[in-house]
Amino acid sequence: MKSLDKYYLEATDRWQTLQTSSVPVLYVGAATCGRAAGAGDVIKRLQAEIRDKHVDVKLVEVGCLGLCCFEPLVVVHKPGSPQVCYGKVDPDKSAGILERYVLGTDPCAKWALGTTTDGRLDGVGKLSEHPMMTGQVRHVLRNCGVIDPKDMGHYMARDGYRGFLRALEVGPDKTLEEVKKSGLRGRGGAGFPTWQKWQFCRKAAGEPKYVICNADEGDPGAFMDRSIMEGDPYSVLEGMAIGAFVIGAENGYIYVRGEYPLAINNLSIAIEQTRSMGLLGDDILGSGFSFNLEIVKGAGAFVCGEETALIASVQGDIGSPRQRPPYPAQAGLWGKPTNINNVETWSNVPAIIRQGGDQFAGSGTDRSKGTKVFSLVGKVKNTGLVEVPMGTTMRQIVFDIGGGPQKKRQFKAVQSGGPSGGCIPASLLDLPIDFDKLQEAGAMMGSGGLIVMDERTCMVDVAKYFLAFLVDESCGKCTACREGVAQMHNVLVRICEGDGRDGDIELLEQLGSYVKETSLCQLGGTAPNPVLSTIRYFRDEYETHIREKKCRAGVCKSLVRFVIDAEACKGCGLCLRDCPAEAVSGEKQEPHQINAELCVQCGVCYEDCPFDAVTVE
Amino acid sequence: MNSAKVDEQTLYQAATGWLKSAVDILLGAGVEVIAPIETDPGVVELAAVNSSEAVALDYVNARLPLKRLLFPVTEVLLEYEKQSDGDVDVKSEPAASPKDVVVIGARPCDVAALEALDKVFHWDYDDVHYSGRREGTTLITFACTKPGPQCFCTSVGGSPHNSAQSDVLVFLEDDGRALLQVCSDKGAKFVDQLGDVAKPAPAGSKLPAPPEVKARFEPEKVKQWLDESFEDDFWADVSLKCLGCGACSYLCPTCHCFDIVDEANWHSGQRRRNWDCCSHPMFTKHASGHNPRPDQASRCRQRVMHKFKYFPERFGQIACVGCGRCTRACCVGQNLVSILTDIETRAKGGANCDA
Amino acid sequence: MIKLTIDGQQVEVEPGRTILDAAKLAGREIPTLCHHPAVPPAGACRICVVEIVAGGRPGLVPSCAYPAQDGMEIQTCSERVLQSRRMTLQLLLARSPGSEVIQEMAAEHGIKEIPFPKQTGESGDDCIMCGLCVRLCQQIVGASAICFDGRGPDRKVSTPYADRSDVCLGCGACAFVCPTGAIDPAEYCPNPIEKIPNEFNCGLDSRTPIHLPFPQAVPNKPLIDRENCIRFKTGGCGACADICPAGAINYDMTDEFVEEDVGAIIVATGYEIMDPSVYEEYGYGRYPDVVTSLEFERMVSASGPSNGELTRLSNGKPPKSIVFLQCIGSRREKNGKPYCSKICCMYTAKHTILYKHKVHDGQAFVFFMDVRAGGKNYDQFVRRVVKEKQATYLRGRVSKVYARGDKLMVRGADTLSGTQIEIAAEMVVLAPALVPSSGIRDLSQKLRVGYDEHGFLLEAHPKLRPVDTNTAGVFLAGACHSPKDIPESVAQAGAAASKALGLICHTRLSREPTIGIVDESSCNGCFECEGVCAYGAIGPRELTDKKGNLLATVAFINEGLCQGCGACAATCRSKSIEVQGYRDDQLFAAINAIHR
Amino acid sequence: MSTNTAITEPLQRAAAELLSEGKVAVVIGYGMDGDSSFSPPLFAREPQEAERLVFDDRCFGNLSVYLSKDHIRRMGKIGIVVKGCDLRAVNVLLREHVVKREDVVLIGVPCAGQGDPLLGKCSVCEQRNPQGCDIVVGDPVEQPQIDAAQRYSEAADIDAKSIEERWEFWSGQLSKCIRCYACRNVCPLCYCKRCITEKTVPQWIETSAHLRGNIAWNVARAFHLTGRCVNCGECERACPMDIPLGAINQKMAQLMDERYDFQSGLSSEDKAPFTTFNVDDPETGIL
Amino acid sequence: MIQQASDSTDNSKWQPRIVAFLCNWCSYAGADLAGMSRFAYPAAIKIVRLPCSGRVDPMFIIKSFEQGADLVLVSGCHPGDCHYTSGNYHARRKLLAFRELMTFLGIDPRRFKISWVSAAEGAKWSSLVKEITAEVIALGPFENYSKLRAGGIAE
Repeated sequence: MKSLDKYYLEATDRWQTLQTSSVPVLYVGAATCGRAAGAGDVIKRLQAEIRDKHVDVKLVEVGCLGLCCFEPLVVVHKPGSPQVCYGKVDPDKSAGILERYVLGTDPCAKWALGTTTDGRLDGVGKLSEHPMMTGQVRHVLRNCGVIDPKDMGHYMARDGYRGFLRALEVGPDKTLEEVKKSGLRGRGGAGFPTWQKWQFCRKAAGEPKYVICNADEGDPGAFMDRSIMEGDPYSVLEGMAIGAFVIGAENGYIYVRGEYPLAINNLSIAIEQTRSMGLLGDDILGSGFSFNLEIVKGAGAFVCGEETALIASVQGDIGSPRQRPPYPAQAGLWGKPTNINNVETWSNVPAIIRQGGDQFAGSGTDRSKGTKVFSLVGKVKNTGLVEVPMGTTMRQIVFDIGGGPQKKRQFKAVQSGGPSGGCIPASLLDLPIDFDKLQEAGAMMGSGGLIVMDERTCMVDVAKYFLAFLVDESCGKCTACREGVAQMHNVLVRICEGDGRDGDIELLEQLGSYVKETSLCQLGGTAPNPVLSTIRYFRDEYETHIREKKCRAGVCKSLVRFVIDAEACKGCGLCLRDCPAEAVSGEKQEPHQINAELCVQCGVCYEDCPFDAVTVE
Repeated sequence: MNSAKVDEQTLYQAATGWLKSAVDILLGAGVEVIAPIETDPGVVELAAVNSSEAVALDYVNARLPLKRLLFPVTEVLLEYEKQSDGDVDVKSEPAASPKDVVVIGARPCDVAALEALDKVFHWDYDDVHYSGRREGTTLITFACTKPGPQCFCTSVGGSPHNSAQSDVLVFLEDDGRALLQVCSDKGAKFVDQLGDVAKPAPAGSKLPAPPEVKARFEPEKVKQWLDESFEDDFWADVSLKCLGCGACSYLCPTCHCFDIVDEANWHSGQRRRNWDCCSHPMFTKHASGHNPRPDQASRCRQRVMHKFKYFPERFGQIACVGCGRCTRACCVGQNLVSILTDIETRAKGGANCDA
Repeated sequence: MIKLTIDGQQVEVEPGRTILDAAKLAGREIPTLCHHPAVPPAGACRICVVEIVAGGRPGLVPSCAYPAQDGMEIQTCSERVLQSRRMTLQLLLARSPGSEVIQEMAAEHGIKEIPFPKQTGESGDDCIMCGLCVRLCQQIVGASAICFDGRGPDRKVSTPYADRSDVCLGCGACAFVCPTGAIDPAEYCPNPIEKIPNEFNCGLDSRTPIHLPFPQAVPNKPLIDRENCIRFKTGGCGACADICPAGAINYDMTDEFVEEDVGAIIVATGYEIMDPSVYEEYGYGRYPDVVTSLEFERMVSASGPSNGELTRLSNGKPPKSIVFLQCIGSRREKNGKPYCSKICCMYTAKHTILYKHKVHDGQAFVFFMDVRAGGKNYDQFVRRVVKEKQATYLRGRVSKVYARGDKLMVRGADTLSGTQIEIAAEMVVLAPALVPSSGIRDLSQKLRVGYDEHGFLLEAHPKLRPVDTNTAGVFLAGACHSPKDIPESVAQAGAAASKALGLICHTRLSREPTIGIVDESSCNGCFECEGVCAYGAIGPRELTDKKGNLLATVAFINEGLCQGCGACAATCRSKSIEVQGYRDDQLFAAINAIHR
Repeated sequence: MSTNTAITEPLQRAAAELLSEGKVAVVIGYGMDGDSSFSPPLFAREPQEAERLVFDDRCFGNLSVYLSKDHIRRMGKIGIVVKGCDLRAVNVLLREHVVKREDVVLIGVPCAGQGDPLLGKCSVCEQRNPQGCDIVVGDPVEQPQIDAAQRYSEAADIDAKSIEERWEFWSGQLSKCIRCYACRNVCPLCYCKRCITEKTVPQWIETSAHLRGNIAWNVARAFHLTGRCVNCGECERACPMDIPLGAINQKMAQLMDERYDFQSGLSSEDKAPFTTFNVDDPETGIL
Repeated sequence: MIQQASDSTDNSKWQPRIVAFLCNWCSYAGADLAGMSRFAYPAAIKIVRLPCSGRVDPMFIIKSFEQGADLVLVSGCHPGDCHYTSGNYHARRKLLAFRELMTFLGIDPRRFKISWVSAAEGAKWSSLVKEITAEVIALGPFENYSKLRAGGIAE
């Protein structure tokens, strides 16, 4: 314990030193999203510059701040000045920032997103006042993009593992009580009260018990878990340690998709460091409590996000779900009581224990407490990770934080909860985000994926897209899911190809409710949601597809005829240049025409036209 | 019997070739001549000879002792035959009156052993079969020149030059001549028969010194211990390896136990006397099944006791002449001298040493 | 116990039982496909869904995999259930339109048309992906020779790496459990599937490892054939024990040696038939339609492999002409048995009648040497057969049977008319010679009973003691002694039984006094005598002193078994055995007597 | 004479251990005796007595003869030093229930042959390394390959004789017999409580040492050993009259080997030729 | 006895003596059948009836020679026919080995015959006895053995 205290002191000291460093520090967002946007090149360039210029500048790789649409991000600490966050930094820009701001005086305000610390800087506002940041409450993401995820000291300096230590101090009962008080519900989608889940497992007969972190983030467009694991892996470990302590488990597994190598890497380092500090392993700090963690790499099957399939996969079996009951809390891994929570749930736990459940319960709605991280993607201006208190409306997220649809196009719907979720139409935009409210609206919170759709999104096509994904990802074990989802997909294909018939909507509804209630697991149980919710809110689009054989969004190629509005066309020639079928003709500055016989309905012109002169007939 | 003693032993000098002459003369006189002959390589046996050529001179002792000539291994005591009228005709006389026999070349120990046999067969009953043959036998003994390693005659009152029971004791000389010491009338008669071949030895002729046979124990001491050691554990120890094979007794010149059996069929039969041996379990086994000497220990004890205690007590002499045949014949290495020296040590109160 | 209501009916089940089990108790039938009582449930096909109305999370659950819970209220055929079930069937029908099982089930549920295109080709085969075979092979058989390949609608049941794998035992259990009969093990089993021939039916059909030895077996109970049972082959399975409601299956039972002290033994080991394939001219083993009389007997039996339907093994059609050949191996000095097998004439006459019963317009021929019908009413029976033209009797032997087209040409001589005959037959039935059971020589040595050159056991005297053997207490019944028909066997068995009873009903045994006696005082206990005793009459006897200390173990002759041959006495080196009446001194006296 | 220290020392150790641990009551082995031309039997009953055990090239005796002797058996469990050849006799004793395997501890000694020059039986020995002993002391010795044809050589001279010559020879040899029964008493396999020659009702064998009785005795002896005799040669060694008994035994052993493929004492499990038969046994010479 | 010995060596008066050990069930019955069937055979043969040829201890043969037999015959059932299953098989081994022993010791093996005669072979019995009687007459008295009756080593 003594050495731990000493370490806390050291870590805090180190952190403070870094924060008030006398030499400039450049923090580069180097999570997967940053790297995809070119952070690697930026880092290389900065390293080269620093070396060539023989300047004393520190470079720190951090996680993701969540401002994904602005990646790569660089935060600059310049002694005596507030820290500045720059967005969309390419290597040249980074060299410029180094040259002009770090070494010079020009804050390069046009690249800056805002300052992250107190103090003023000419032409640069506060980052917290950036539209994308206002309204966000960062609890779960508080360390992401701030600390070095490979340095446990950073985490410790920011009260890391205090929650775990407190748990050890107060004992499992009180710890569980705190979780109960917090009202934390599972962030994986179903929103089951976490304390209740823990208690089931805690009370279940059978030894040993296991805790598992479900990090098999499979929804298309969702990346909250990845960011947490990459940017703040310790919080996951601490949450699991607390959970294991409450439940009485001595072993834990983190089931991560193999597609997340950086997350796996950072988690491994974090586990190693935590173990070396004596916070993992046998008889932790002499408490008698032992806890060991192991990472299991998944092979990227969507169905393995389902608890029983996940357990099967950990056991080395085929990742197929099985009939419940028995529930994992009764007979899970190796037939023993097992508690599975998702990454975000686990990483919510340390703060709850550290600060008390009441504080957590202080935000959110009646029955949904705390904050929720969403990955905001689709046809919206600002994409990225967004953490808001429960109860925030969809409108706030899409329009205030997300900045609304691109190109001023008409908002149509938000698909929430990924493939197994549902869509929320404009009419429900003011619905406060809450597990139960979303359920009622026929959507689900899911793990937090939000895909924004605008007028140019065909809802039938969206349903078809998600169904295709689910057909691929169905394990095929039960008839309902395997055959039912496939048949639904067939019907949707038929509709999109103009072969829709009367009764198809009813058939979809019938199949949908059949699949929902007859499927073995929740993959099938939720698979029809995209179809059923789009039918619910956009039935007319289906009817148009079937009866009029038209896709007004211009997506379903067989049902689309593109024409150029001669009045709007300025004759810029963009469409002419890009048309792969050479179906566009016309002179410069003159209105162009589309030869319907040659047109393959690829939609390039439709997308290209800066004047929206290409329209769907 | 050879009880008549000459007053003065007389020495004769026999010339080279005396043996041939003696054999020829005796055979010519119709006498059966028994002499040592080599029957197998290294094996000498006393047997009838037709000439002197076969006679072996260089040997330690005969394989079988002299006793077998007077007390054969098997002999008919009587014969019987059922007659046609149902009566049984019994012939109890010896089959034929024995021929005169001259034994040339037996060893002094074998000859001396006859004293014990004489006593047994002429003790409470005169055994005509034995005594008839004994009367008709003249013993021309060859003094020992090369005693064997197992010989211990000197320990039991004998010597390589012992003349006891001999009619003539012959000292062979290297050049083929011999000194003949006449010990009895029969001996004198024999020398007479030789005629010129044997002339009285010049006065002052000296007998050669006997070869050395080391005395190994004192029989008196042995007896002294035996007198009080019937129940001693010694017997069990000493008999451990004894297999009771009987070779020692059968080869012993003084052992004289016999068994009488009838060999018959439905109409005729013979009663025979056969050698027997106290080492055999059956020797003392009663018809009841009881065996007073039930184990090898009691049988070994009997053999030693008989020779060194009972026989001396009864006949005033030890029933052992120290020929060493028993030790030579034993296939498990039982050594009579070792047993006796061990007993002597015990008699002297010494520790038990290797038996 | 758990109490629940199924379709309004209260049932009680043990904890751990499924809703399906409970429904069965309640007499409610729930259709199943992927369910097999021996295999852990998977709930894959969803055909067995029922509705939890109350007492649990409401909704549809698979009854085969869902544990019954206290207070549950279940509907097995609510509209919701039926809707789901109908949809499931429609979907399955789309996948496997050709499957009769699914078609029937769909029809039962009133499904005529389906709103989905029916699949054809590979993915439209009869496999409904229920995975029962996969689970069975992995969890029960323990071979893991079947697996799923791919997922979703592309899922396929396959073998590992889609290869013929040696891990496949070829047990065929997968095909056995497959609800739609979609599996042909021959397609993936590396070795040909060896069906277990049904011994009782002469191997004309096959049986499972668990089987009744034969109809009306006593006791009439199934047995497990260890050689073929997967439990014993791999340690897997155990399904029968799981499903046997009486818990009567015990794998630990092994063959055991039962030792009984008995006073008499009756040998009734019966006969076997000679393998007629040694006579190549008859084509047995070469032509499927040349069968033995015993095979024919099974083929026409109502409990036989074809349920009494007489068909040719070559093409499944009834034989329109049939030839019975007598004396196959019997009464044959060279390359056969010189004796008459005695029963063939009569059963062949019977067979001709049976044949006519089965094939009314068929023609039967019998080649015979002599008709030996010496028995009560036997001759009349044969005459009736001939008279009623059940069969044409031809006196003579057959020289050759050969195939021409799908007919068997039987060439033989009719010695009565002196002509060569050739008959185009569709089936030929051979009457092979009867031979003793194959283990008879070992048995006879154990029992110390003699046997003749053919292996038939020897009676003590052919006329005066035809039931006894030379070993006291061992009697013969039936064909182990010589070929016999049923009445004769029954008569001999009765005689043997009464002989045995006559022996054991007395408290004392009377016998010849010429037996061996051991002189225990001189017996060494080397037991060489035991080795030469043909009767097992010699055993050890422990001699003890009054305190019970063991003094010696000596030979003891059981005077009830000893026959007085004296081999022991001759073998005994210490001359400790005398045979009463042939004592050594008696024999010596006899030798002595030559002098007279 | 040369003591084989490579065997003697471990032998002494093993014997001392067996005795001190009480595993046996006595160890029967060979001892040294300066007066003797061979190493006679030695009975070690105390651990210190084990020091007197030796193994050399004069260990002629077959100690297994003691296994049937009451006075030895009464001591308790017996440890016995056996050469490979002696073991054959032990096997026969086991087979004939004379001793129980659990009542003896077999201390095997590898033996390259006894006597200088080698005894005849040693030069064709096929059991130099004893098999199936409880303890084997010393290292195995080389086992030369022995041709079946070499196995039986002692009878060859006599086999070469005509019937009449044989009669001449044997009547001479057997006439010597003095019926001391040393041959019987030293034979490990002549363990009868009552020898056939001791049976008097009826009298099987005349006990008188005339040729008739001697033939009967020697025929009986030879025949009773047929299929049992292990050719240890003790009878011949013990015979005070030097009758070549070994030749007779070997002749019969050869017959058993050739006719029934049987060598006595190779195992304690096999059946003696006269206690079993084959239906197809040779029949030549039967009318 | 001495008288007798001289008798038997006097060839003019000599009559062969054959001792035959016959098993009760085959050979004895065969001999019986020969009698009943009036097959004549020489009277030199003296039959000792035994239960089985397996009862024959080879010492019986020695005993017979000691008692003056010129030839000994053991006859049993044919192989496989033994009333006692296997007695003749055991006898076959023992007696053939015994004959080898005799041969080795110089005891003329022609003086010992073994035969299998079944209960049905009266004729065989008759011819067998004729045959062996003729052979023993040709061989003459068994002098090697008859001489022994005068005694052994010391006589």
